[in-house]
Amino acid sequence: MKNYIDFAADAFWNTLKGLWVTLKVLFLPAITVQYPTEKIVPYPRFRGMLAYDAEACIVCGMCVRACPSKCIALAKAAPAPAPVPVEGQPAAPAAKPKIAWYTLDYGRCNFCGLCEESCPTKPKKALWHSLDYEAVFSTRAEMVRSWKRGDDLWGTARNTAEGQLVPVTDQIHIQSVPVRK
Amino acid sequence: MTADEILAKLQASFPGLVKSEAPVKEYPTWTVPAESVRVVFERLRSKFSFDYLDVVTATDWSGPINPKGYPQSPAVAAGAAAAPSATAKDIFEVVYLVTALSTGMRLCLRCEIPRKEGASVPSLYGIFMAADWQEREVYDMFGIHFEGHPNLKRILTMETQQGYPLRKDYEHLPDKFD
Amino acid sequence: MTEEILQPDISGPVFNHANGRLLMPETRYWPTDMWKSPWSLPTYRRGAAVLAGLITGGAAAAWFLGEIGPRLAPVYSFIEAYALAYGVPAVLIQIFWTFIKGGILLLAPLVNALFAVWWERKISAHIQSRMGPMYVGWWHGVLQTVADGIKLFLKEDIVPDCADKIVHWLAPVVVVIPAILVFAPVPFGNELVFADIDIGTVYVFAVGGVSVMGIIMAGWSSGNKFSLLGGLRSAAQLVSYELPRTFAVLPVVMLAGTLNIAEIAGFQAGYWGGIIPRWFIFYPVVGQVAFIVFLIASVAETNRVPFDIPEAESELVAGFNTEYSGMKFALFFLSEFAYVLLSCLLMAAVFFGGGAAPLPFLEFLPSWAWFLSKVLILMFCFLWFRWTFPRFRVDRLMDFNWKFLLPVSLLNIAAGGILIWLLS
Amino acid sequence: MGIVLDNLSKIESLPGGGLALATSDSLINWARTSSVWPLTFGLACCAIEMMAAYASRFDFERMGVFPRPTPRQADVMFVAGTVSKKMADPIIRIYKQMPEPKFVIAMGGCANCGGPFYDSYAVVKGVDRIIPVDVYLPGCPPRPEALMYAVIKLQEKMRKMTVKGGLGATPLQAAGSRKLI
Amino acid sequence: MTKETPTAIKADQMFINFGPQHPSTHGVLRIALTVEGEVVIKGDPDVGFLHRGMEKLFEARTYSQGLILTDRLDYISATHNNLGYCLAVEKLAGIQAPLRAQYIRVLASELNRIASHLVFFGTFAVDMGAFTPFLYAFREREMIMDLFEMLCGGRLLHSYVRVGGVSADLPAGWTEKCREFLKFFKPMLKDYDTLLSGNPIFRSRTGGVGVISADRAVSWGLSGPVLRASGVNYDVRKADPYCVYAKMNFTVPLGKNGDCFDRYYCRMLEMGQSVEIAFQCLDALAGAELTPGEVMAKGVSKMLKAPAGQAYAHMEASRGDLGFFAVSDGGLNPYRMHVRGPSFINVAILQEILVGCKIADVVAILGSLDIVLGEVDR
Repeated sequence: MKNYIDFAADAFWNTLKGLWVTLKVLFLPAITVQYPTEKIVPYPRFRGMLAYDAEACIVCGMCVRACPSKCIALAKAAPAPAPVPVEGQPAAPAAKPKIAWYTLDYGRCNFCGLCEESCPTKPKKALWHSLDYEAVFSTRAEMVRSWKRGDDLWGTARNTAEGQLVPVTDQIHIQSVPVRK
Repeated sequence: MTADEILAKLQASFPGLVKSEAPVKEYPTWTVPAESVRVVFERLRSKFSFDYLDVVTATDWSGPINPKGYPQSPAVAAGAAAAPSATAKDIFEVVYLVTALSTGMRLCLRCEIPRKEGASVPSLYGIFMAADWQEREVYDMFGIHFEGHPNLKRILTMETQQGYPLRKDYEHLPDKFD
Repeated sequence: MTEEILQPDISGPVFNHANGRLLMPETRYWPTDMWKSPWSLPTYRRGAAVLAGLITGGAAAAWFLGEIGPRLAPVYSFIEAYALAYGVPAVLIQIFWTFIKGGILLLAPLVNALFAVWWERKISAHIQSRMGPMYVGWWHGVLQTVADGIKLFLKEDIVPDCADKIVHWLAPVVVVIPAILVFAPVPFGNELVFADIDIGTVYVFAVGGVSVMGIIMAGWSSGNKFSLLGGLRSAAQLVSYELPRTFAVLPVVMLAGTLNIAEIAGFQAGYWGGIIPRWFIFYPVVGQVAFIVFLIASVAETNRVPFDIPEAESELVAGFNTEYSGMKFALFFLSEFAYVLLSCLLMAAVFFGGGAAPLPFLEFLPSWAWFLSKVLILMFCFLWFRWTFPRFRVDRLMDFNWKFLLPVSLLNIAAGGILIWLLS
Repeated sequence: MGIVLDNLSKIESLPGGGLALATSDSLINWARTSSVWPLTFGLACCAIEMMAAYASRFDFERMGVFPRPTPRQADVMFVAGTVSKKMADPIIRIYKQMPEPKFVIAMGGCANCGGPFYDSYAVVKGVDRIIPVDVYLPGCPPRPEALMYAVIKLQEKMRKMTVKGGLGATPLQAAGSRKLI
Repeated sequence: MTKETPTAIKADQMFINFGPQHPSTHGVLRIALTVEGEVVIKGDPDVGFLHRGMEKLFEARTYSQGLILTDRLDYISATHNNLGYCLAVEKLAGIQAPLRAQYIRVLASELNRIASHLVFFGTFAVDMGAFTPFLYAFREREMIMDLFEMLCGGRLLHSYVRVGGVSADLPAGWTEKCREFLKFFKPMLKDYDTLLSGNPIFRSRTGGVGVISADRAVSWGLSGPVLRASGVNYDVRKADPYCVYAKMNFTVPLGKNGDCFDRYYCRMLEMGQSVEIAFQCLDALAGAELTPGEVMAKGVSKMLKAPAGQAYAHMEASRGDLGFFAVSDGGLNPYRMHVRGPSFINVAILQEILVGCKIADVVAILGSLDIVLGEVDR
């Protein structure tokens, strides 16, 4: 009988303590980020939607090889005819290879960062994960975004140094969230 | 007691039990003939307190993977699957890893069986319950039969699965979802 | 298959252009930042101010309106006199008056559900350091429940093939009708009661018990094993918790000497020593024990955590209403909250003196305001329990009832008898 | 569909019916967009981010998103994770059990098109091969905010629904999905 | 008792399909339950609803691409899977990660252990019918998610540990944030105890339910907190130390009864130990002997070619003994990669312990095993 009463008293007391924990939180402020009106800017290393810079790209195909889910495809443009060497002057440096088209399948992307790591261009990467995470599509075909010559789909993105977050204004799609590097 | 001493003791009753030529790194690795798998493990458990079965798995040594085993061509790195592997043999290799929890000693036992339909090894079900699902998985993936397993049926793949996926020559047949 | 069916339907950009306030990486609303000094947060201060304003405003409005109950009798006699003057038979007036009262009675659980669901969602959210509904309606999602209701009303109503169609259709009706009828003898304030019947207490328990039938019917007819289990569990649970619940009220009935709920509430008017209200909960030992037993049994009767085993979400998916969609599901929801309101009303009337003010100088507020605030506080307790406790296991639930609550409530009746003997 | 919606479009022939219909359309759409009840149904990694979206930091309930455990009471299904072939039939079944109007959000790369498992023998390459999808959400896994953004986009889609022309969100739903699949 | 005919017994039995879509199966597990009233007389777990052919895919990926798949194994503790995979591949290729990277690995994996156990705590509470602890757990977990996002860019799937080290050094300001979190989290554990562990309803639901004796646990090959709750002191961090766990000072919490409560409480205590280990790592990382920035072994290329051979590496993941058995034939891809998923082996015991319990206990037992279907089905 004493055990029974002890148990009941103990249970009652522990129940009250539990109630106290929840009551305490009731009067503490909520930690909610109200998403559509407040948007978290991810940390600089965040792997968001892939962004591509056609100007910086040297069409090496490293990203295609690195991608574990084969979501990248590209083609090299026909090289411009080499300038006729002029006598007495050093030969013009070989022209940088140009991209003909570049296709990213966002639906299949892993957001793993291997392509970005493998991109050899310096000082700014041609392919990198932006900080943008808001992207929604209504068809599967729409998710395959491709860049074509003469088509300013992504424009030229500006890279800033890591850690420094600067809102980008001249980019077409990624407007509200800044870009790194 | 070191692994070599245990091996010497066991070899007295099981002459087929030998040290492997290509050991698993940092593990004493022995090769055991298929017919004595169950008795060796019984002995290991009762006499040498190897009471914890870590892994039962298998390897198909028949050579490079068949790209047809994938519904879409995978991102196989260039040249990886070109030449037949130098180690190609026509065998399945069933691998067991056991641990003695009291001493912390670890062992790897291997059993090579000819690679054919209905290839089989004795089941460890009953000695180690851990073998239950792991053997079912090996059966599911490789089609290796475990004699004496009471419930040997597919576990991970669908009942309608054709072939054994982890065999190197597995060919994927398109189904209604592909 | 999908190619010809799906069309691009979302207009506008793929990436989000709508700008919100950007939270830079320094601002992450970590609890470490938010909880250090809550009063320094403008939102917190604003919230507290709004809350204080609401309470004061409500009190002022209540004071302005004054007592409603006593004013109703003159209205009735006015109508009666007016109608009699034109030769309308008295019976017709009686029927007309009853219909008006019935209409209001019908509204009570509806309005209650609209409010209580919203309130539950807000309270639960803040207990869990969230916000709860924020965007529907003008202020903090007040219209959330209305939207839910309209949506549920317009949803497809599915009757499973293997269901017993008639019983499946009938079950929500059987659940909801007693849930409305049961409010008839319950007072909402002084002289504010739909039907002032003398066996009110018995009526409430009797009619409330009918809803169990509906739940069993729902569980049985759905043709779903989870529903069936839920129905069976609720049958066992509700029938057994009916007992301690009734027994807990008995000491009060013995003391007050009446079964009429309004009279029981009226019996508790006044103060001991001019300061302690003569509410039943303040009667030594008997009152507190009776209240706790009644509270626990009420939580169990209303199928709420920790006693929500009939609809145990993690075990039985949704229990007896697994197969109900649309409006029928909404009816189950409605009746659940109606019973919560009923339990709170009963507790307020029986244990907290009904419309009596807690302190003599607070008597300037009308009785219905006190009644309402007591009901709100008690309802908060229900929600508070719900969002704190885990769920009982079905056999422990029975153990708890038969081995703890029932003996305690029986002992309490005896103690009540002793108390009456001491008082007399 | 319920008896109300089936017959509501007939009031247009009445005097002032057009106005009434437009009003009821906006009311119905308001109710639908304000109370999107998803099914508590997770498959893989994305389900954890889905749970995070319900949790305190992001709090899906702000938008009226209130998870229901049974498909009978759900409006939208988040297909959060890899759809394996063994799971495909249950998913179709769950979809059939949901009452009209119903919506599907494919969350994450796997549900979009197989994601990292695009060459696996056991994975359905995109949930749209088995059920109609309204919104595709790339990411592996998408952030909880991205899921909220998908719901916002779905609400945009819902707002275009009318009582008169096709009650469902997709032509498939107007035809009665239960017959088609 | 009169002798009942078999048909009469059958008539009282009911077959319940528990899952694959069920709120408390933690994914897509299916349990075929045969019940008599509320009592389970046979429970047969059916897995494979999330089978993705992962082991087949490893054979078609390079070593660095394969790492991405490991994230998706046990998605709640992605870093552990990365680490296990990397340990196996490093053993196979004979690579030694720099010391700083090893400390960071330990730190990251302990943080991930906390995150994973928090998910367990939350979902277990939901299984028991208490919703609030779930949200409290996720509230704290979000802070860890922030830390990981800062560290490697991924919230849930990190891909942080790479073959030969980690992908990047700690960013500026990370250690302070990490300390802030750990200091906040430690007293929070007490709140959890008050809220759930001390609750009489919770104790009555978990105590004495689903008891696994020590020898059964060993025989079934269970691992992790499930094994230790039965009183078997087997923790890979102590028994076969990897990375720098040998230098860490911590205790391994052990249970006595092997019931659901012990399994639950082992994890709660482990979180406290993880906090301690994380503090030790932070102290060591602040020390001078570890060169900042040196987090990757020299000469590890993206196109790693491991020499022919076999290696098995295991580590203590949050669900138990996670092992990777790697076979290389000298090519760019693993010839064979087998994953010893602790959840896969732990869930097998369900068929034994479900017998005789109530339907409500099924949920408790399943929750206390804390399985992740990604790892079960692979």
